[in-house]
Amino acid sequence: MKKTVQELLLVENKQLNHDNFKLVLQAPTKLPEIFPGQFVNIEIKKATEIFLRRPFSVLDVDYENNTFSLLVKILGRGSKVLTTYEEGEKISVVYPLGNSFTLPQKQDKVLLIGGGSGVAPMLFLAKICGLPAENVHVILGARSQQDHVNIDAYQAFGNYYFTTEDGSLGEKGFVTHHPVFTNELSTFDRVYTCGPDMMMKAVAKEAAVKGISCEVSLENMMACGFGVCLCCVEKTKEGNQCVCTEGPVFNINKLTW
Amino acid sequence: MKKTVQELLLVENKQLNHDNFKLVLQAPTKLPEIFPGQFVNIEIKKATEIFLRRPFSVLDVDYENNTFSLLVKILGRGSKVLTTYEEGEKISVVYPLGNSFTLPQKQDKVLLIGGGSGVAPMLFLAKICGLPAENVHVILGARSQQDHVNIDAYQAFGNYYFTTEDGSLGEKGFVTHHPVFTNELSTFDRVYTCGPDMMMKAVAKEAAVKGISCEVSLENMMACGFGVCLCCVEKTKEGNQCVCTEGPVFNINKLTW
Amino acid sequence: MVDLSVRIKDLVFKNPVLTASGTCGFGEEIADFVDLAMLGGVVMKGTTLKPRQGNDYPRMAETPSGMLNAVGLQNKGVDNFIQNIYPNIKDIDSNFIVNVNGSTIEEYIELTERINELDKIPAIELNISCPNVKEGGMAFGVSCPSAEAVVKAVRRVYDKPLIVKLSPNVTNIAEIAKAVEGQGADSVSLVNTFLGMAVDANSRKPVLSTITGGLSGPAIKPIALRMVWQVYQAVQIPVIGMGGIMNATDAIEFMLAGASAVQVGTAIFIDPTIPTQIVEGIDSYMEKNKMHSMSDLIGGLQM
Amino acid sequence: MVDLSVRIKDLVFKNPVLTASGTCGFGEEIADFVDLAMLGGVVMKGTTLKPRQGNDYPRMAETPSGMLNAVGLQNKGVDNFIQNIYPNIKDIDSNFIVNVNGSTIEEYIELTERINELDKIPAIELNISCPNVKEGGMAFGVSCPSAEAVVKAVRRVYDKPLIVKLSPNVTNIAEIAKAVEGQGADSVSLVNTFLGMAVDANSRKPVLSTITGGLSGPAIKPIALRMVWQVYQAVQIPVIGMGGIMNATDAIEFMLAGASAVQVGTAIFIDPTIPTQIVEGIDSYMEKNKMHSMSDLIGGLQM
Ligand SMILES: Cc1cc2nc3c(=O)[nH]c(=O)nc-3n(C[C@H](O)[C@H](O)[C@H](O)COP(=O)(O)OP(=O)(O)OC[C@H]3O[C@@H](n4cnc5c(N)ncnc54)[C@H](O)[C@@H]3O)c2cc1C
Ligand SMILES: Cc1cc2nc3c(=O)[nH]c(=O)nc-3n(C[C@H](O)[C@H](O)[C@H](O)COP(=O)(O)OP(=O)(O)OC[C@H]3O[C@@H](n4cnc5c(N)ncnc54)[C@H](O)[C@@H]3O)c2cc1C
Ligand SMILES: Cc1cc2nc3c(=O)[nH]c(=O)nc-3n(C[C@H](O)[C@H](O)[C@H](O)COP(=O)(O)O)c2cc1C
Ligand SMILES: Cc1cc2nc3c(=O)[nH]c(=O)nc-3n(C[C@H](O)[C@H](O)[C@H](O)COP(=O)(O)O)c2cc1C
Ligand code: FES
Ligand code: FES
Repeated sequence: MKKTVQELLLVENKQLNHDNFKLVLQAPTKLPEIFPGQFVNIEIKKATEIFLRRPFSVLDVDYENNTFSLLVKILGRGSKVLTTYEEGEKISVVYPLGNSFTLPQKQDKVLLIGGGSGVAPMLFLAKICGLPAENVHVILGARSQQDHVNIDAYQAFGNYYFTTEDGSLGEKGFVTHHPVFTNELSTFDRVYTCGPDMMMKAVAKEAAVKGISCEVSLENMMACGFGVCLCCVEKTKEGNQCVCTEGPVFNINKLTW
Repeated sequence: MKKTVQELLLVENKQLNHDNFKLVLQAPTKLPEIFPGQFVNIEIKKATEIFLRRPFSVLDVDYENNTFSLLVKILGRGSKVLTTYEEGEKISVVYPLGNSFTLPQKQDKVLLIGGGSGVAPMLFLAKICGLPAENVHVILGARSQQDHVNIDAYQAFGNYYFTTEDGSLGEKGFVTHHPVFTNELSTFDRVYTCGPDMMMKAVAKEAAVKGISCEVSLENMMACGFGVCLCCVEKTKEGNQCVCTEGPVFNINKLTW
Repeated sequence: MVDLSVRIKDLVFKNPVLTASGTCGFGEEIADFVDLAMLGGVVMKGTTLKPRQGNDYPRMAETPSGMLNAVGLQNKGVDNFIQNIYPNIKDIDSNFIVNVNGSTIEEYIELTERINELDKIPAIELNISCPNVKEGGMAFGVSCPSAEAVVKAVRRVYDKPLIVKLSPNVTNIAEIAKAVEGQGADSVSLVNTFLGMAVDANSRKPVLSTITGGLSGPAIKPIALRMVWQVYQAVQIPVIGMGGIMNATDAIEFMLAGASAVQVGTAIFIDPTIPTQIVEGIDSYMEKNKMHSMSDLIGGLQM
Repeated sequence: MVDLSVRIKDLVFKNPVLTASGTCGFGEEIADFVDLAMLGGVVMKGTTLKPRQGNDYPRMAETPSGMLNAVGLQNKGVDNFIQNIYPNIKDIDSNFIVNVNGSTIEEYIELTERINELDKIPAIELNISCPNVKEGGMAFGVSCPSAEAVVKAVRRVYDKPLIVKLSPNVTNIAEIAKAVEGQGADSVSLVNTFLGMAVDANSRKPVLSTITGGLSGPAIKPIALRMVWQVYQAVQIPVIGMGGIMNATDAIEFMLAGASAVQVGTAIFIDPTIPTQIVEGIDSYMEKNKMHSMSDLIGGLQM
């Protein structure tokens, strides 16, 4: 998968809830294959204060139309300005970047756990992991109902469970409080997770205890996104490794968590 | 005239020719009186590289609607991005700034000479100088026909003459080659000019020779626009003076040209 | 409302936000936009004994997130200040501080003595860091012995709070700060502008008439912040921080790094209401973080 | 097509555009984006004798028009370089330059000797200006005696072109340049990063694990340009300019100010095709301005 920097066309910008947007970008050439966990690095020109690109995971790919989509959550100034871009505008993107989740084996039963902006790679993975929907279980956590994004398009690819900190949707509490997690964890062959560090660490800890293979996707701060600046490192058992090239997906065995 | 910094509403953005736009801005409060020669200083947020505000002369004022207009010529990055703002957007403006042209006396016959982006204050002056149209003569210079802006709305306020360097509209040559200038200069009581330095200097020289009162509007590079940075100075017979507060309009007697 | 007051020696500033010299005229120029009495202080345009015309135009170049200036201390001299400006500002309820400049030590002394006579000027800022003059200025501020010599001489004739403004164009700013503290400075303010340059590739000429100029604005903030932090650790006297402060968050960063007060400079060109907005922003930050006095904030960086 | 070649001693660069150390890995990492043979040279990631893990995360902070880094020379050491990297790059038709780092003079010497054995490494860049390591690095580069000592020692064991990379965190960079020229440096490259700092007002903590880091990017361009101009006037050897170069115009500004070649650093993070775009941009500028060789451009500033 050769990395490129290209001007992509914004073909859709759709607000999903109060702070999440779905952006669809179209390439002028044939898209390379893109896998769940991979990300793209976006230049945000329409703002005075933004200097570096901003990384976002791929949410879905449509090879026929040469488009892929992103789920952008407004966090600071960059993500905010990005969501004000209009359909028809061009955006410079470096892609595809990073490694991807290890796809499950046939017959595996997998648990996907997403929180916050970590939802995107989980949905993508659910969709293309190649397992029958009954083997794919997805827990999505958020602060409250309004923070959840609509996952209708992904319903067919798994069983979805929700948690909210205020109990306004699904179970009250964190993802690790959901019965599927607390009671059924040992029934899964693999666990995948992406979201806030605290959440991923809690998930990883339980998975490690139960000896279940677990992959996490890290969101370390990045300058380049393609392995030259060495700014995005995570301490691993083999020393500092770049999250943008050795990751963003790491098996928890490798981490010093 | 108290200066303020305010968020104004862009109510119109109209392309006049290939590189000139008319922008109309609306204030949330009653507009102060604004005179020809005065300018406003505009913040351009939607661009990575712009740090300082950009000054533009007022083209016209509509006190009923609390709007004023600007003629923006694309010169560099700032002016370019400014012309991409859309109606309905807010723009931070510091205004009104600078002094203004000395209004003519009743019965005066005046010659107004504008070139490039210097057209704006000339049109504004023609409109509100209070003289009958037959006493107001305006020479507008540009490189070629396509660089001229449509002055229909101002036709009623004076007699318009055009020069182009390639002869595609009006007289061929510079404004100082126009017969009204070469033959009739001595018939005017006052000359006003705004445009490229070279042009203004040529006009000023002739006016001085003929002993006709002549005011020029300078466009020195500015940082603040309201007299605190001392960056915009012009050498005058009384020493360095700020163009943003002592100007932009200067009587040529005062200058060391 | 939190108590935002800070002190330098016995001089009280109602809040820690001052305007920086050369960016707010003598205060009057921004009075249309802000109530000057809302500010902790106003450091006025650099003043010299004799009037100065400053450098030739062009004096300014925009740079990425900043600007270069080469004003060169244009001002009408101290006599004009005393006759025409002082009367207008003396009764405004803020601290109007004179930024004192000289080409020689004698000039610094003489100017300081003149300012000393003015009751309502509670402090001076000794500028030994102007990069835009041929004589004096930064030349004094880039070595310990010369910085010490000026401060020593001025200290002898001035009893009110003496703030010394430092140049960032040095290898070790903490050393210079310690040197001037040793000569009795009551405070150091930093940073003045960084010596920089702009070139016009089209004309193949320097943009500024003086070739080099002083860089200010957000571009320099990370370096200025580092210097404030270093100086804060090196001296006992209060540090006044500046360099690229555009909003309350920037100001708070400087104060966490050790600044007792901040000055706002170039930001005023973008929006002259920024200094007062910063006062409000610090106030709400303090409330939000349940801080009661400025000592909770100053140097509050947690390692 | 204009002749864009420049020389340092007898080493020819096909064009004056190099990538800066620490911003392009070992070249391979950007090979997806650019044909490395299109570049005048590639200055590879800072290398040390022994592998180094570098500093803890976080190592990066975005700043206005720039960034701070505190990588701290993470690299796998010279053995790894020789075994695993050198074979991949040695036949690429460009100049691959090793950026040499040490904590002691002995380490600099030993590392240089190892690199000296590699036929296809035509030059080294001696880094005496890294602000992100506890020992060595910038400490060598901020005083004339220590800079002289390293250069003298390395010069003794190295006959190929020796480029010395200078720190901008000094009062007088021209003096340091002259000092290293006096010890036989064949070229100086400048600037390395400015020591800066970022604070998180919410957490009240420094953003970087190391508190301070090195500032790079367009923010520093005006200061870097001034330094290149000062050094160009002070030395006879070719100057390599860098600091915030984002496009051909920036590069041309540095060359007008006296740089014989330029390095592109942080810009690569924004768009790794910028270095080759700059080569093209310089070419068209030369054609447009009817310049025939680089000597028309280098130091071509008109006063
Ligand atoms: C590999 C990867 C994949 C990502 N995928 C997605 C995605 O699919 N959808 C999505 O919405 N976001 C995603 N993110 C996060 C996204 O990059 C950040 O939200 C974005 O960069 C914030 O930019 P900003 O300008 O809005 O925030 P800023 O104004 O720059 O920052 C706001 C606050 O957030 C912190 N912050 C900014 N970026 C990061 C980061 N990367 N890690 C931790 N803290 C940060 C800052 O320190 C600051 O406190 C991903 C990040 C990475 C590294
Ligand atoms: C009092 C005043 C009134 C003005 N009125 C108008 C007006 O009514 N309409 C209009 O279109 N323009 C007007 N201008 C000029 C306008 O401010 C500039 O065109 C604008 O600032 C250019 O910004 P930019 O970012 O597009 O150009 P930049 O990218 O900043 O610059 C492009 C090139 O133009 C040069 N340049 C930029 N600004 C100026 C300047 N002020 N003087 C000389 N050279 C400059 C730069 O050095 C550079 O070479 C006025 C300027 C002043 C000072
Ligand atoms: C146009 C201009 C003029 C200045 N004049 C002076 C001066 O007269 N005396 C002085 O001590 N500092 C002067 N400075 C420096 C500022 O006071 C301040 O130290 C510097 O700009 C950094 O702060 P900032 O980034 O907030 O502007 C001037 C700065 C600018 C931009
Ligand atoms: C992330 C990063 C790592 C760097 N590592 C090195 C290094 O190992 N050796 C070195 O000499 N300079 C290093 N530098 C400095 C650059 O080579 C260059 O001198 C500096 O960034 C200024 O140029 P720029 O503004 O174009 O980036 C590094 C810079 C950055 C941003
Ligand atoms: S972000 Fe630059 S190496 Fe990972
Ligand atoms: S632009 Fe600042 S004084 Fe005129």
